Amino acid sequence: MSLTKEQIAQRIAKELKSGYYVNLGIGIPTLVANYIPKDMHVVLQSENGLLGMGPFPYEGAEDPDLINAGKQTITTVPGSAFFDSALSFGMIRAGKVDLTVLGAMEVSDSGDIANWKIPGKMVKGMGGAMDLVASAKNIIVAMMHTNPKGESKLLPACTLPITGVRCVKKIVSDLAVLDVTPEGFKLLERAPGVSVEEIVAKTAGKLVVEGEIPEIML
Amino acid sequence: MSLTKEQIAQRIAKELKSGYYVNLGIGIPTLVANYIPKDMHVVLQSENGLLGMGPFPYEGAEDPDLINAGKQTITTVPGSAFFDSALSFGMIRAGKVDLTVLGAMEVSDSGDIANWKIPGKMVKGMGGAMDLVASAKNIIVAMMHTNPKGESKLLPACTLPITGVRCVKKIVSDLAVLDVTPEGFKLLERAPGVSVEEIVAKTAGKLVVEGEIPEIML
Amino acid sequence: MNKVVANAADAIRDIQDGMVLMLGGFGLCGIPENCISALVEKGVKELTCISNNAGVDDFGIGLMLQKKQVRKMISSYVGENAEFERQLLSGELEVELIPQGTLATRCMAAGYGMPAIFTPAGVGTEVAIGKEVRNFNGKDYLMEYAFEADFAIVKAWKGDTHGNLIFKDTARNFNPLMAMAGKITIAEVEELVEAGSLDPNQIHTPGIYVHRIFQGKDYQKRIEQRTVRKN
Amino acid sequence: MNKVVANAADAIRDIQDGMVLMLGGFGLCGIPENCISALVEKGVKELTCISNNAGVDDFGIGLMLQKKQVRKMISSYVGENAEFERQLLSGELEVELIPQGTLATRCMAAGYGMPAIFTPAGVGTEVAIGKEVRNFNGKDYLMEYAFEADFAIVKAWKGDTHGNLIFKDTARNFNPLMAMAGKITIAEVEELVEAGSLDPNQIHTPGIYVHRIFQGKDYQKRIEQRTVRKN
Repeated sequence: MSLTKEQIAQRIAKELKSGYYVNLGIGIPTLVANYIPKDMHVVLQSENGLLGMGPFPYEGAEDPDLINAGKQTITTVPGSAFFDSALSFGMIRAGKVDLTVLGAMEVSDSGDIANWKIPGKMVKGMGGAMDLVASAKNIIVAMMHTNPKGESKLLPACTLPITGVRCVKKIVSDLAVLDVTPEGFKLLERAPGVSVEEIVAKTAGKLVVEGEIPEIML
Repeated sequence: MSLTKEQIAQRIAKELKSGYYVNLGIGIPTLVANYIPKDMHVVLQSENGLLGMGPFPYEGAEDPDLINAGKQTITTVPGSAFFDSALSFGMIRAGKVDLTVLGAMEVSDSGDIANWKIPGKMVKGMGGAMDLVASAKNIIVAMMHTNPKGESKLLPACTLPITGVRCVKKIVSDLAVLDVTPEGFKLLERAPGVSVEEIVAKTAGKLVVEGEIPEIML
Repeated sequence: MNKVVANAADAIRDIQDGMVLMLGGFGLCGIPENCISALVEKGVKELTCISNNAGVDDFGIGLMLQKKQVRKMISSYVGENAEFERQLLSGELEVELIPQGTLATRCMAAGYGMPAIFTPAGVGTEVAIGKEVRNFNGKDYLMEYAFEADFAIVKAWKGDTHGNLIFKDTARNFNPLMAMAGKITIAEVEELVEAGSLDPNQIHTPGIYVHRIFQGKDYQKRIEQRTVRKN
Repeated sequence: MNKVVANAADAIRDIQDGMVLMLGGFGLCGIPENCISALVEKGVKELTCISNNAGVDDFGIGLMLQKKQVRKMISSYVGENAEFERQLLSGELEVELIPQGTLATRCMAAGYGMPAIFTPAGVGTEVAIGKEVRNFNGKDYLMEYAFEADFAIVKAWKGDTHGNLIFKDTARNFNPLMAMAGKITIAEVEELVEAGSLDPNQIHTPGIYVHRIFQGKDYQKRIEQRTVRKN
């Protein structure tokens, strides 16, 4: 059984450590916030200028001056701080954010990522994605292993215009958990009931499989 | 009669315009603040992080957290703002400060200034002087025309290590008011009773004297 | 030192066709609503607008796009805007996309008098084309130039008659950065107070960067993505 | 996320001989008095200290100089300090003088992840020797590198348990800049409060930059130049 989007988020949450400052991208990454253990202290950064992002507001308590990078109304938690966009990307660039979780359209086996542009389609812009991938010290990508046609999104080289080079450290897909290593993707865990053979078949980039591959524990 | 230090400051104050942001260096420049007309609104910048510097505090009201760049206890005026040293020099570098008044040991006829170091003597450091002279859009130098030995401090080229190149726009000395022009020092005004001949004799750098030279009005 | 002007129309009186404007805000959060309305009213054209986003169809910079006042947008993300898309595809509108952190830092660089900055954002991507790449400590960086604008137009929460500004929450975003980068900077504020009313320790933008200020009115403050949890 | 340590001794526990330290403050204003005392107590030696000034004979960094703990000072102005002068002339102490704005901006650059910045300060002077000069728009600039330190030690007015800091008046100076530039940043504060007690709009240094924080005690806050006007 491949993981649901929620389960991908849940698995990524296991990478968190208490004391981490974390930036969660739009989409699956946002869901990671729902799986932070109650006794763990993680501070969420929103690149539009907030450290200490809280959950969505209760109905009627929405504040138009308080949104996240996805333009959603949010709240703050105690100990939060607001700042301008330059300082926000400054702390990202300086490596102060411990973990960045992003979605991707393609990842190459050398860690390149493509997630901002599809030639021929209306280009909306890269937003903060290029800054994040170029600067973050630890990037986990949350993605589907294949596209709707069943083609691998883990490639020898990205076919789409890239967002950043050699930056992805780990991938959590619906099928597997993989590290990006100098030897290529390294299979660490497989989704419950998904065979190593299936993952091998659906991974176009270089894939290293060593020893017994355990199932993902949620 | 050559001008006193107070009179040099008084003459420089005539260069101020309402709405000016001004940085006053240590020494004679500091005295300029005493001659700002009451009906003129000038904001004083102190490069340690303050816009809106006021006079010295009344006795007993000194606050160790509130000093100027000369480390003197000061006060603020309404509308003041505090900021860090990077933003302070940022606004200087960006040309937002309208006028900078500095002391000098030597000025060359191309506008170079030396005011931070005497070889053989203990070097204290340049503080913010190099930033100020390199960035200010309008620099007036307040200085004695000659050194205690009677030698000119307005030179063809600085003999002391320079603080900045081609930056001084105007000089108010105890003897004269001069502009720095592409042709060299241009004599604009002379101290009351001081002859043009005396100024010529005491100016080692190139000096342009055209027409009648009026006396300084205070 | 009193920088107060009567209203948005007065503040933007000398903005002319073909000028480069910076407009603060992130999405619809913290945008200078009053000045945008006044620009639409004035009908000034052929503008280059530097703004993180391009508004929505019927609000923010979208209103200026409807009137075809914008020749070029410089943004990091232009979002969902049908008229924008139409003009872009028809060639009426030019768009330059810039990484968000680069955009922010280029504005800041102008305010700090730094002609260029280095950032790794975009290295190895099409953003790097034609740009100088430089390696520091084993990592590649792009050299990006400071951004200046004829006018920077920002929205603050509170401001005083000397132009000191305080922003609220994430409505701060690009506003203080663009405020530093305008040859002329216009600030519209929700609450304008006398100089001396604001705590000098809490000023986000010192007044030296602000040339004109006025108290805005009728703020709509639209929410783009209203997300809530159940009570 | 609780970054509170017991006291200065605990905060500096792992500072070792030969390390590079940044110390906030301008003159004696806003200096980390408690940590300086603890460093003197600990007796750690061969330090490189990046600080705008070097204290006075019997206060601030002067106390560390008395104990010959400093190998190198990197400052913009070293002021009036007899022991400093003696060590400098005898060759016990090395001094690197840097323009004040350059010093501030190099610290800031580290906090912003920018490896180098451009400034006109020092162009054509001995400060420029060996440095890259680059012309932008007809003006020459020096390229100056970002400054990092093993430990940055700053003093704030208020701070919370998450490390968020607020500075007071001109005691802000270099403190927030150095706070951003430490591999490990220690903040001593006059008043330490629970996370949530400070207004998130008024934070000068977001806690992400601060690793250890404690409430200092017995602040002397000496005044270097007491200047007053008559009542």
